[in-house]
Amino acid sequence: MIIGRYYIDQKSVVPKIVIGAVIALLALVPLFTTSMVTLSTLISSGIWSIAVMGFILILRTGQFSMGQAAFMAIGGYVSAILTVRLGLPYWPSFLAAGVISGIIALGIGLIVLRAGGTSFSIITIAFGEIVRIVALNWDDVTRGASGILTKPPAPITIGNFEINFATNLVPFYYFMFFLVIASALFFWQIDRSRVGGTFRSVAANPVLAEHLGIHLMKYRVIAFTMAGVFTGFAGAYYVTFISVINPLIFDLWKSVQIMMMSIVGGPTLIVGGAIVGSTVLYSLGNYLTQLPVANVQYLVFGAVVVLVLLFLPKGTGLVDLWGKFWRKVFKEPEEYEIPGEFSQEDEE
Amino acid sequence: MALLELNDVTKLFGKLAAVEDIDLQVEEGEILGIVGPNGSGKTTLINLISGYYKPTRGDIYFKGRKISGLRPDQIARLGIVRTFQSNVLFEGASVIESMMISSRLQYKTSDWQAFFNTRTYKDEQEKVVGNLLETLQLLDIFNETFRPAAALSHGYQRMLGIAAALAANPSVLMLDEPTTGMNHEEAMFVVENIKKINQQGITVLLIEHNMKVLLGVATRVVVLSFGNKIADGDPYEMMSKPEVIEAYLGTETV
Amino acid sequence: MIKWYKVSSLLVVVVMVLSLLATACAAEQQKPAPPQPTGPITINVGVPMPLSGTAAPWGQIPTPLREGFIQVFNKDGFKVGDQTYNIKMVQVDDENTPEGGSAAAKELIENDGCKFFVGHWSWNFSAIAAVTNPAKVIFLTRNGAPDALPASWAGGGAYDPKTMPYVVFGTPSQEEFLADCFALVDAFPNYKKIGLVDSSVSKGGPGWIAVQKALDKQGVRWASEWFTPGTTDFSPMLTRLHEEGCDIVFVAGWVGEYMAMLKQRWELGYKDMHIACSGPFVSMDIYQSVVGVDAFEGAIGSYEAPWAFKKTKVNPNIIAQCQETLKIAAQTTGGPYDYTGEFPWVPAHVEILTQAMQKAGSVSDPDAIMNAIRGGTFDTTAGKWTMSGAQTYGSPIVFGTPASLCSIQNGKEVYLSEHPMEPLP
Amino acid sequence: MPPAGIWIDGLVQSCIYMTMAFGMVLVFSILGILNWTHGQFYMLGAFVVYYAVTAAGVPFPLSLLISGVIVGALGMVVEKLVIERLTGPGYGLLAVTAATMALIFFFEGAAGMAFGLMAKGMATTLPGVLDMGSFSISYQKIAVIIFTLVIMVAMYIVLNRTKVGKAIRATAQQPDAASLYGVNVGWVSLIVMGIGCSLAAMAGGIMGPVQSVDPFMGRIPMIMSLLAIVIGGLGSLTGAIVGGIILGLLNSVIAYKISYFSEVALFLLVIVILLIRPQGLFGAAPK
Repeated sequence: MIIGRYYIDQKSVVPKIVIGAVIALLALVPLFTTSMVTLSTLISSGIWSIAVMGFILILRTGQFSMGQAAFMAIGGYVSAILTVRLGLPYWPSFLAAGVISGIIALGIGLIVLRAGGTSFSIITIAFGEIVRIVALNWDDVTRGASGILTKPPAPITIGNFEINFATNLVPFYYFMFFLVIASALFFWQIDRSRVGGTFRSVAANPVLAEHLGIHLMKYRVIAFTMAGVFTGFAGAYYVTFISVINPLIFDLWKSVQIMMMSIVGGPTLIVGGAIVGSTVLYSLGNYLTQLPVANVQYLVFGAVVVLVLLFLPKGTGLVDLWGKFWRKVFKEPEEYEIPGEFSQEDEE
Repeated sequence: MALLELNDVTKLFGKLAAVEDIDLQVEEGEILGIVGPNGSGKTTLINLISGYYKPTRGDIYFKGRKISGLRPDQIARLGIVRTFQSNVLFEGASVIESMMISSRLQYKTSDWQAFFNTRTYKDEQEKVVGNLLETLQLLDIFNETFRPAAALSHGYQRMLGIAAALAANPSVLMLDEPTTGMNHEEAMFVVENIKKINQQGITVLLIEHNMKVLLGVATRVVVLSFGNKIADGDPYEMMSKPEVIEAYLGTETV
Repeated sequence: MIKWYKVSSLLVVVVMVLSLLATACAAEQQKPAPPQPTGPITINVGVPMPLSGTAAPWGQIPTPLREGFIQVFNKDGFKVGDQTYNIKMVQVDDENTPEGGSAAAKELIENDGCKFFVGHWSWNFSAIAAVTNPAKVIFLTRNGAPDALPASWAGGGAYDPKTMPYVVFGTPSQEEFLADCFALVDAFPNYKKIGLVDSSVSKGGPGWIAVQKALDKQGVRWASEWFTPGTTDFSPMLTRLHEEGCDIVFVAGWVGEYMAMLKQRWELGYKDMHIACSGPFVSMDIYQSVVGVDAFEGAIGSYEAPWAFKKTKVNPNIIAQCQETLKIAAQTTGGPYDYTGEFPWVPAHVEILTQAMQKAGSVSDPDAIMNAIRGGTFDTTAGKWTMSGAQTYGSPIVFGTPASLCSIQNGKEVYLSEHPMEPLP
Repeated sequence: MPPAGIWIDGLVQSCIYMTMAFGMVLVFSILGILNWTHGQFYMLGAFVVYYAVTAAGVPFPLSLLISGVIVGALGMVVEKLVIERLTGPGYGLLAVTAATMALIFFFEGAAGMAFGLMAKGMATTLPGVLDMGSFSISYQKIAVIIFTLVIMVAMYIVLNRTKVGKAIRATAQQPDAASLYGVNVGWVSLIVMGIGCSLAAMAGGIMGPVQSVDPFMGRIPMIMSLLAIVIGGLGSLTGAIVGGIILGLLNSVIAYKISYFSEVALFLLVIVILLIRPQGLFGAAPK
């Protein structure tokens, strides 16, 4: 069930065959290239896209959180502390990172989601700053500014074949791939299910929704918590990938960056928008940083976001250009379309 | 015992009483009209029952259970659903999508089942969608099912508001001036639909400032003036009561 | 049923993507072949530096001097066996962040073929070390960032000599800070108390704990204060230090913060308070225009001009090179260029690296070069440096550069004092 | 009791936060949005003053006015080109919030490319320190305080005595009614954005000699004035002034008392205020 002005019938715009082809191609990337730079860019983009999906899910309930990077930090710290300082194996710590991040999101959400709108955004900014300051000063646990050098997952040996995260980026790539697909399935499913519809109704008309029996706080908190869990996973994996966590990594500007990625990709499609947005902005930023013109990446970053906001129809991002292209080329009807299940009802 | 009972309910905004010491019993199955000139506290009354406002004094009971102080969604869950005068649309949704949102209370399956799209959920969804389409048929807006709600005419939008409220499985339906801004024909269309709804066994609380609309439909009428209940009884008797005429004098044509 | 146009469009997309990938692969393979060994062979040396964002001045101001030095150095180049080699410096922006460092390191190693990183300054030591060590890239850095100290120290850094055998601490910032403190004491024997100031980021870090222990051991009277990075208002902190009786405030190498402190000390009227900085004065012009000429008088900073050292002997050839470098830098910037603080960085690192290559007799075997660096003595822009070998930090390397201070008299840097640097425990 | 130096320091900060917060709230009350780029207008204002004073030799007070006019005009351009097109029916808060945040990066990048990343100073403007015996105060800080008083009085006069001011206040209270009485709301938004941005620019300019001028100098005043607004109450002009004063003094006094932990204390204070009294100290209570 999907409600919202920007509804695009995913089945007609992004046919399964195209999705399958894109997934297959991305799965084959390490066969074409083992370039560290390319793989790193893709890995980072993928990890950020998970955080962006979480942001868009919160956006579905009409709130925007500017403290998402703090949940990445929490996830990162949990996994780093468990693996490095307590010596637990990687994968349980990774799961714990998501769970603890989710629990913290639940607690924070119950307290701060009472204040909606601008107040909520400002409180999340303050929350993010406090997480950073705590990480900086709680030396005994977080090791302060020194940070923690994270450990990659232990090598997995299957017969003669060894998957070694420490020496090769390809396993990192494939686990990122798995993580993004798992998160994408989750977010896609929650977004199109009844729950996603309820989120949108909470955003579209909270007063009416509440009078029709929808507990606003409950759904806002669900969205915030789910986003917290996956953002925690993303954070845990990100710090494993860049091999260190310290309080300087996840600051306010990273939260802003998550928001910008969602805008550029387009929050209409929770998965497509997040992946397109994070890939475009991250690769662009990475590329521009290497140009000899200092600071040009800030300028372009800001300009891209503003241009997308100004020149694409409201609420859409780059991912919607694909839909436009698809319809234009194949002259499929542009008007408001109905999800398949209801069209069938109509025919009966 | 009455289905819905208001005992000495008062709502103050600052020092101004929007509703003062109202006693009201709503019996099961009736169409109760609540009339009064603008500013007489009709909408405040609905807001109090639906939980949008908390009463300053007094209690509201539904089926013997105290509901004042509950949140709107809890009250809706108990079966008291209202419509709004102007706030009727989910932005961007089509008619059927609005109905799907509003049908949240018809489901027994949990959000988890919905998330995993289980068989039970699918069966239930099929049933619910059937019900929704029936509701749309009942209210004669079936032909608009797949249009964006914002593209509907004013009258149809109001009907959609009522249909959405019906989708929430109410036992008491509160309608807030469903005919404002309509011509006579459209108003009659709404009135006919209200009768149909009532025939389904749903108690209706109908707020109106136009007495004429109520005459054909209400089984009982309560008249409010400046936050006070000034009369209660048969609609046709009300027309002749001097205090009612006085309340309306110079403000509305009766 | 799949419509024909969907299939065809899919084919188009597939072909497009495949061709893109193919060109990308082809581009990778078409890397320029190594030049023939007729003339001097160029060795690429990577310098990851902050060139954008708030820390950019650290990377930008010294750039003319670095480039000038490489130009001077390449006149003769250096010989390993009969072959002459030249150095090419590749600067890449690391944004002073771990992600930026990681990306910059990958970029340098893969696209520029750098086997050596020098002059690294940023706060992303561990992120870069995690890339360089598996790739056996020799990485000359400083130990000033909080993560660049051994994990075994109290307060714990992220440096692990076992997993990071190719890291060389070419510029020991922590030791320099400590030696600067002693040099201050030498210069002002009648001081009351030194107020040590650093960002709260370093608070509780291994460097601070070690420095404070060493100060206590020498009986230096000190107090400490912390500020949040980005702070512009230091009046509360200066008042606190003043009330604690500090007459010397010593700031750990933060330029903007140091300038703010100089100015605000003046405004608060604490005329008897000296403000010193463990970093060099980046540019006289900037200091005078931000701080004001009056408030700048008497400011103390470190002084790295090799010809001014009184206790340290620097090879006269190298001094000549440095003076020439300064001239070239002044030409490229088109004005007076007075920043000498870069000399113990990229120039010194390049000296160490090339001399180690000569000793090892190889420019490509990282293990041989590392062996030569360990325990070796090198002639650098800041005197003869002996690498500490295995004694310090668990295994590799640390060495002493002179801690030399100057103070500002009539708007000019005047030599103040000097104290030999010793490794921390 | 903290010494006089701390109070003076706090007062100077209060002045800046107050001026910044006042502009932000003014914009908020008419446009209904927080202008997250406000700190970058502060930065641009400082650069205009810097170049006017050092390169063109314009007298300092005049250069403040020039920066107010130039950056105010830039603010109007931003309002017209970006903000106006992203507000209105159908747009949530997200679009305009994201746009103004993106402009932070845009302006910082542009300033870095145009003016360089090195800190610039103009300490030679109004040099000198006034020695008062037990404490001292620099002429630059005195200038900040006087400037703020002048600005606040000027704003009071503009808002209460002029036609424009009356239109602004009418629009702030009831935009619909104001448009009925012939006030052009679009025009008022433009004017208000201009005023807000020129206030920020002049605040940046007057702080130029006190601090250094660099492309990233706007971030902290922006966050601080945001906190001041939250303390004072979103949408309340009195709240912005009082919030600015409280925050500036508190910042200095807390920093004097507990050193660098003052940052945590401020953020906690803001969270507590938002949870206990979401409308801030002076904001109107929600319905």
